[in-house]
Amino acid sequence: MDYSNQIREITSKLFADNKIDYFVGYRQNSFDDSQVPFLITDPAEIPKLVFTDKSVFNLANYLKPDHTKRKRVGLVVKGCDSRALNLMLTESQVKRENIYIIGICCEGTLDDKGQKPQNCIECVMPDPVVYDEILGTPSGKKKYTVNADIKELAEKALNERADYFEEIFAACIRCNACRHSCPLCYCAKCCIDQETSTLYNGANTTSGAMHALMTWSLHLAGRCVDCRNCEKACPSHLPLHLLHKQNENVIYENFQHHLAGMEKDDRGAFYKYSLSDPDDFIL
Amino acid sequence: METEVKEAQGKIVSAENPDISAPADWKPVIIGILCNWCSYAGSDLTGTSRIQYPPNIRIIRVPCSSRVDPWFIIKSLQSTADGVLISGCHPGDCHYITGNYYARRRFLVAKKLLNFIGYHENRVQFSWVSAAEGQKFAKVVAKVTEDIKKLGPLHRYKKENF
Amino acid sequence: MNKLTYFPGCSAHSTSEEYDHTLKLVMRTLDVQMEEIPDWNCCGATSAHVMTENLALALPMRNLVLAERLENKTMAIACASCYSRMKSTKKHLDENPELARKINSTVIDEGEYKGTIDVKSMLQYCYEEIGLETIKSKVVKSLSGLKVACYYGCLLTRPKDVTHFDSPEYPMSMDRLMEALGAKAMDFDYKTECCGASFSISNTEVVESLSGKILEVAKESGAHLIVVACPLCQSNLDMRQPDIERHTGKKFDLPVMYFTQLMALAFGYPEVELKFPKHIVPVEAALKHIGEVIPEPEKVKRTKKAVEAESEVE
Amino acid sequence: MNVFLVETDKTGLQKFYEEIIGKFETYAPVEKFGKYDYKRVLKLSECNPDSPIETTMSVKPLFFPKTAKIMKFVEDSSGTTVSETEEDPFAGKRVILGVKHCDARGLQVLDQVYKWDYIDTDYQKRRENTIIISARCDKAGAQCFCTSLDYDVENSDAHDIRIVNGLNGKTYIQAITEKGETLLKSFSLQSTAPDVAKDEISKHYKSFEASFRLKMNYSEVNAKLQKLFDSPEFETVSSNCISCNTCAFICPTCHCFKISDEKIKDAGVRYKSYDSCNNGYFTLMAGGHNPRPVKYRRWRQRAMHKFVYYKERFGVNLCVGCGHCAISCPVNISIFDVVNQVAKV
Amino acid sequence: MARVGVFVCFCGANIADFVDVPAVVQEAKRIKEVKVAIEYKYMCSDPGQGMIREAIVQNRLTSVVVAACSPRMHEKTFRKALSDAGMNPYMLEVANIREHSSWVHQKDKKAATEKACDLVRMAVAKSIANEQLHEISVPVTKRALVIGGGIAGIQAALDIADARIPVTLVEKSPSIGGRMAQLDETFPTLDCSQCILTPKMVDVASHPFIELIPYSEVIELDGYVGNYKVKIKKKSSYVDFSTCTGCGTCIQKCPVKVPNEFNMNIDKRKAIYTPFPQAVPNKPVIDAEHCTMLLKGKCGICAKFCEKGSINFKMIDEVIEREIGAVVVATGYDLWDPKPYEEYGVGRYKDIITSLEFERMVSSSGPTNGVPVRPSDGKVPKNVVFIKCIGSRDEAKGIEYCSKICCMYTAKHAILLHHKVHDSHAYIFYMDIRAAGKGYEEFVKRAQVETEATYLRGRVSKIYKKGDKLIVRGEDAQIGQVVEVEADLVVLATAITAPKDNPALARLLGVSYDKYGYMSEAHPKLRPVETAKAGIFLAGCTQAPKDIPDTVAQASACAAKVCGLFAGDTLKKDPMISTINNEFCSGCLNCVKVCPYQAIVTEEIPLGYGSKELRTVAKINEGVCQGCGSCVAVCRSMAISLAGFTDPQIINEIVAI
Repeated sequence: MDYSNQIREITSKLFADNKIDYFVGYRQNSFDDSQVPFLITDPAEIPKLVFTDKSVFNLANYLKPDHTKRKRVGLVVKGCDSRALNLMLTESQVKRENIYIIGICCEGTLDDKGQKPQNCIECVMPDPVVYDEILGTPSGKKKYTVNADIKELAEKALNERADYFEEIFAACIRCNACRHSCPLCYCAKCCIDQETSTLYNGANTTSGAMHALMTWSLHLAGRCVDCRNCEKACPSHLPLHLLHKQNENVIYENFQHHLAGMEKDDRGAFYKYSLSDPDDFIL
Repeated sequence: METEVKEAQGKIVSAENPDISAPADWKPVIIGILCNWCSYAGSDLTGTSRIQYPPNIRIIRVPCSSRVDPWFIIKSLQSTADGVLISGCHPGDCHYITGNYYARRRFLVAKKLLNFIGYHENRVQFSWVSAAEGQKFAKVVAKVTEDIKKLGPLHRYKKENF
Repeated sequence: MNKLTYFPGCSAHSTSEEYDHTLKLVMRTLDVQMEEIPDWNCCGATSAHVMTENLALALPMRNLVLAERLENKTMAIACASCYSRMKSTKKHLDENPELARKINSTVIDEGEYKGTIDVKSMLQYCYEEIGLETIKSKVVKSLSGLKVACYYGCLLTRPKDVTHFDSPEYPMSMDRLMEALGAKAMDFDYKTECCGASFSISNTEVVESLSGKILEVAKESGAHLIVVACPLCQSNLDMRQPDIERHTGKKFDLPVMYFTQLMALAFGYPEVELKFPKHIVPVEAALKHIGEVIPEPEKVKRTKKAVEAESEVE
Repeated sequence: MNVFLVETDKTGLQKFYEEIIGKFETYAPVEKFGKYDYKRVLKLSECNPDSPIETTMSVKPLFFPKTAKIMKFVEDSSGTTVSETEEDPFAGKRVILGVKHCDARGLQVLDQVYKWDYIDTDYQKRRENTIIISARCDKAGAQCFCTSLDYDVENSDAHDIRIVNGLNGKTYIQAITEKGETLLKSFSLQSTAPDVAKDEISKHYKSFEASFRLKMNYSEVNAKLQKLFDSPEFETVSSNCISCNTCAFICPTCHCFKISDEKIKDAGVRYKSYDSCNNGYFTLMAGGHNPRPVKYRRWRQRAMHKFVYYKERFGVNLCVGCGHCAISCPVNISIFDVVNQVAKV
Repeated sequence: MARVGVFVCFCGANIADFVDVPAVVQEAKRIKEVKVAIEYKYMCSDPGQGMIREAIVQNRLTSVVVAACSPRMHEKTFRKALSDAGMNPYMLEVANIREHSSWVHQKDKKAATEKACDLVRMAVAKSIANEQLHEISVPVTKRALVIGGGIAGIQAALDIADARIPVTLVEKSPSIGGRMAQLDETFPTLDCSQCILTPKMVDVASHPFIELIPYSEVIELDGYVGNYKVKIKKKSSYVDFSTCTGCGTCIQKCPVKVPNEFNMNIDKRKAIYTPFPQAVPNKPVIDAEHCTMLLKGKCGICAKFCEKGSINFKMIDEVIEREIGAVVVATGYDLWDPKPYEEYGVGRYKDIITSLEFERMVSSSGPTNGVPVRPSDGKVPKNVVFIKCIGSRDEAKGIEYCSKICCMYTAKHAILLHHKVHDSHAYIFYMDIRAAGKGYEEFVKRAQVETEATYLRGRVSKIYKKGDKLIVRGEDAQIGQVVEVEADLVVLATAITAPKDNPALARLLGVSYDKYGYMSEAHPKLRPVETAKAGIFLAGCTQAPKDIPDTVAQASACAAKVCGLFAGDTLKKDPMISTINNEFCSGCLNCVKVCPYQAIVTEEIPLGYGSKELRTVAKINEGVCQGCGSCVAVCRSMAISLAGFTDPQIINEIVAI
């Protein structure tokens, strides 16, 4: 898929009739075929905009105030990105009238090795769920499949699983790249990585990392849209998706097949309840 | 898949790590977080009716099970606790109408996640105990204590024991 | 020329041959091309769905799959009970895609079930897709003077959330259809009561009492004949009528005709085409009323008090 | 200096490595979660000293670990009693294999700050007890630009021992420092005709330097940047930065840290852990004032510190051109591009 | 630097026998912040409290831990002791070493003591993080709003007003009286509804503390308990009540006839009308949908004949505002429409009517002057079949619940029928007879015995016409056979449903309602009168189906609640509620979603220090918050903290063990 030209046209139009102050898209990376998020305020930059199956990063992240300062922003979103955006709208982090959304009917992205990443293979919603303009032909909602990795891990013996995760948490360097790269971690002051918070534990120990990552993933439970920005950002290449997918799976199976960010005004599984929720695990 | 709880003779082996074990007379530490209106009142009733239960539990009072944030559990497991029991009002009886419904969802997800990263599912348990169920409270505590004793000491992700 | 996928059901080629036959005539006049499903099989009524659920689903499902292959918008079904099975099966499958996939893969080799086709009863098809106007326009011989009691039976409109057609308890579609042909549909309270259905063989007494009641009320309504859209109802009401009369001592002689027969008649087909000999209760006498003038019912006298009530309060 | 130089070949080199791993507490690049990091190794097969890829983390953690206990304390009615932490795990005699030029250089740069006003004894001890053996920098990586930062690879003394692939297929093991030489001597290795080897080595480095994609006019950049504190360019170059701290944490020379206590019951430990100037809270003060609330200011600090301030104070550049940050950056910001763009060079 | 005092109680032998109290005291003394640790026989006794007060002053304590019985027992006592010593009472923590240790571990003193020590350590740790809290007091406006002028509304209004508290009573129809005014006689005593109701109606009109606003609706309510502001829309009646004498000439002269809803449309009324003769206020209103003057601009006869000139066709709706402190909702009920019972021929047969239609007929002031007649031909029916549970207890066609009153009023109808038409006979098809209530069962007996009504247990499957009769076909479950009854008239005891605009009103008031549209009480057992929203109460069928006695009882209960609420000049509230640090708040407003009391509102604050730009953040309405902490747990940025149970307090407890 290559929508570079359409996007350039739309963007120049948007700038022309002064609809936006920022446009967030992708440009070619300087030294390889990967792509980089690209914020422009100046129409002259438009020719550099591209969109192909290498446009991986979830741009909704740039709607956080410190990037685009609550100005009028135009941006490109794939299916997963749009779900994150949907949540940001519901959680009133952005004003709908302030953003102009170019929705892409995603056919799956490619990683550096040129393969379809797991989250694209398991993608439930390749089409944008919220947009002003849609490119490509919608292919509709896909069947939910349980993530292969968590299935495999669930099979493992408890202590093996424990060892595996302890390695992960030990390898974490607590740079918080995961949380900064996540569009849904928009908190003005994050409870995990800032000193004044009661939850803060600065010590970079394994238990500290475990606490931080667990809290983080529980804050994203029922909200994570599996864009895997966090995983891409992680300098230690930790398989962070395991935590999110596990939660997603539990929620999907127990709470009326809930998937994050699908409908407007859906705040996620933890902000509603059903009388018929499972009760058998309670004594 | 849950690993079967091993019981080497005379020793209790940690469920999460076979290399860790404790003497048979080892006493687990359990943190109990109870809602004020049902479970805490229930536990008081257990006392007033002199029903005996194992002394390993340490009780923290919160207004409602919906006040319980999953990190309470994580923090507890990281400090001295070998297990956690959280108890609230029966569904529909919540003093604050809907609190325990929201809590129930969080608990399920948290429990599964903890189990997923390698805590035995019995380390964290939940119960609905009403203010009238002094008897039940004692039963629950006894059961939870028994379960956790079987699991042996919890060593993972402990803050370095200073 | 509209195309229509047609599922006759087992009786259409035997006991209710006249239904099937007149249906074809009517559709010819209405310019509808009926494509009978090749190699269709039993719908499973009534034994299958009391035995095993999956069989009860698999049988109609195969028909649905075959029907879909004909790629018409709608499949219309002559027999009410076949209709019921198909429709409820479709509902069930559409609601449980998992199950559908399972059955599809295990027992049905004719292809994949898509759930695309629209399942309707023949009556529903005439009423909804062809429309009364068109039917009226084709009438060459009005049935005016003929008083009919329209009998729907239990399955044409029920259960409501399966059929989504007409009112479950007091449907009017057939009545209106009859009016369109010129006949007068009488106010008939038992139009959806059970006729005893397949107890016809196993437990005749039940059928006699139930169908007896229907006949009684139909007679009470002043109808000359009963119109049906279901082979089993027809056979119960028609075939059992003499026994019922014998046992109850009441005389009904109410012919029981398929709505398609009357349509064919109104569309001007000769009586020989209507296969009257297949009826136990002779129909000729009833049909003689065609052309009579029905007198206006005289206004009910109302007592002073009621009139007062209507008038103003001072 | 009297050069101890050994000519050998692949198998010889392998033997050499094995011997070291056998004799010393050895660290080398080990693959985990699809990337290389320096870990303790017991067998040569576990690791890959000649890993072609740059390691994600530099060797920094082996001298300045991501977190370290500073002290223990107990608080009770008798007041607060402070006690020493147990033995520093990195203080022992160690050998590190497969250290790239940039990483080794990084340590030299770090030394400056650690032996500055306050002498960090832990760090010093770790440095003294460690012998650093170079990897074979044959070809520059896509993001490498160490040679541009007034660093003379050929005559570098950043390593104790250096491994070089001659273009002639031979492999040379060269002692650079005393430490290195004594180590080599302790092995059954014969020093060979230096001259031949020497120009083989310089040939090698010529070709190595030729292989660089990125070249920077360092002196000019440095000169210009000094006057560009208020340059609006900082805003543009940092526009797509997500302030994720990765660059600082993996940088071989970043050395900011934070102090935090952890307490259970009445006993606790004080930790020293990495911190990063890209972090929005980094300069957040108790009163709520934050001199670097927006990311371009944080980026300016980063760039200026790397290319101007440190140089001013210590005479060496803080950035060693390893390119780790550019590789790990989720949005591929390269400090090379940043400074060039700002300095318009 | 925290200075904590620990006070360990023996509780006579209760604690001392099973917990080594001195050991606990020693353990407490080891804790850094503990400046004083004392044991005593009875801490709750005066000397015990005295020791606490003394220690506080002498050791300049910043917080106090009492290790004794459950906080649910003596927390208040000890808080008082603290404030007597000039310390903030909320700096107290109670370690529950009796219910949680000495009484439940009586076989193992060592373990019990260890546990007690831990509990004390936890309490100390928590108390260090305690904050000084102050009781919240909210001003109250002492005026009540009653919505609905049926018997519930009337009763509530009168009771409140009798306590000399001003009441505003809002009724949407032109007259108060509601459903009860439509009834003829009431079970189980058969006293005439009008006779017992109308005096109350008159009282309402004349009561100095009641402001009656008929023909109007509540359109907006904001504020919170004690401080509500309500907007009321007065529908224009086109008649100036201030001058109108209610002579009724206009009604006589009006040429337009309209179906009379008060009489279930059995007869007609005029376009200018009073709903019924005893209406309060007894002033006519013009029904704008039918008045030809208002529709076409012709006619205006009423105006011509009105000597006072009270008719004003130019009148428009007006909106008035009131400040009130509490609301009583008494919107009553609607009747379920039996249309789905097509097999009965509902809608096709005129002679199938609903009970309320029958009620109007047998009412001596009703359209047929108290004689039941067949709508079809006006004949007086002989055989009347009553069918109960029409819509009630019927998942398929109607509603799951039991309407509660049908059994009784059907029995009443059987009796009334017997009174009015002596040679008549009543057949009653029923599922169960639910006659729980004072004199109810006897009343049903009376119907069965005196009036010889035939009670048939079973459902009716079919009604069909035979000549001018209706044949009712049903099952008599007791003999297990199908029975058929020839009826002249069939009366359907249709279910009670919530008024169709109840949900709208509930949303407007901000109270929750169930799937049927009934408003939900705060607690099914213990708070059946309150709603979850403080200061809003429910009376009568607006909460669930009820008969008149229950309704009146609940109405009076509402009145009691209102009076209680208004007892003081301000409402005192426990300060243990949530507060939001809006600097941390990211404005996702999930807390608003989960708050069961709508206690969280939003506010605009500057984006950053001194910036012009604004951002929206959550804000706790401390008048409403009940302190459950649901919001705290869902706040990801941890901007909310619940006084008394803050995160630091709980962390301290956890790590103290």
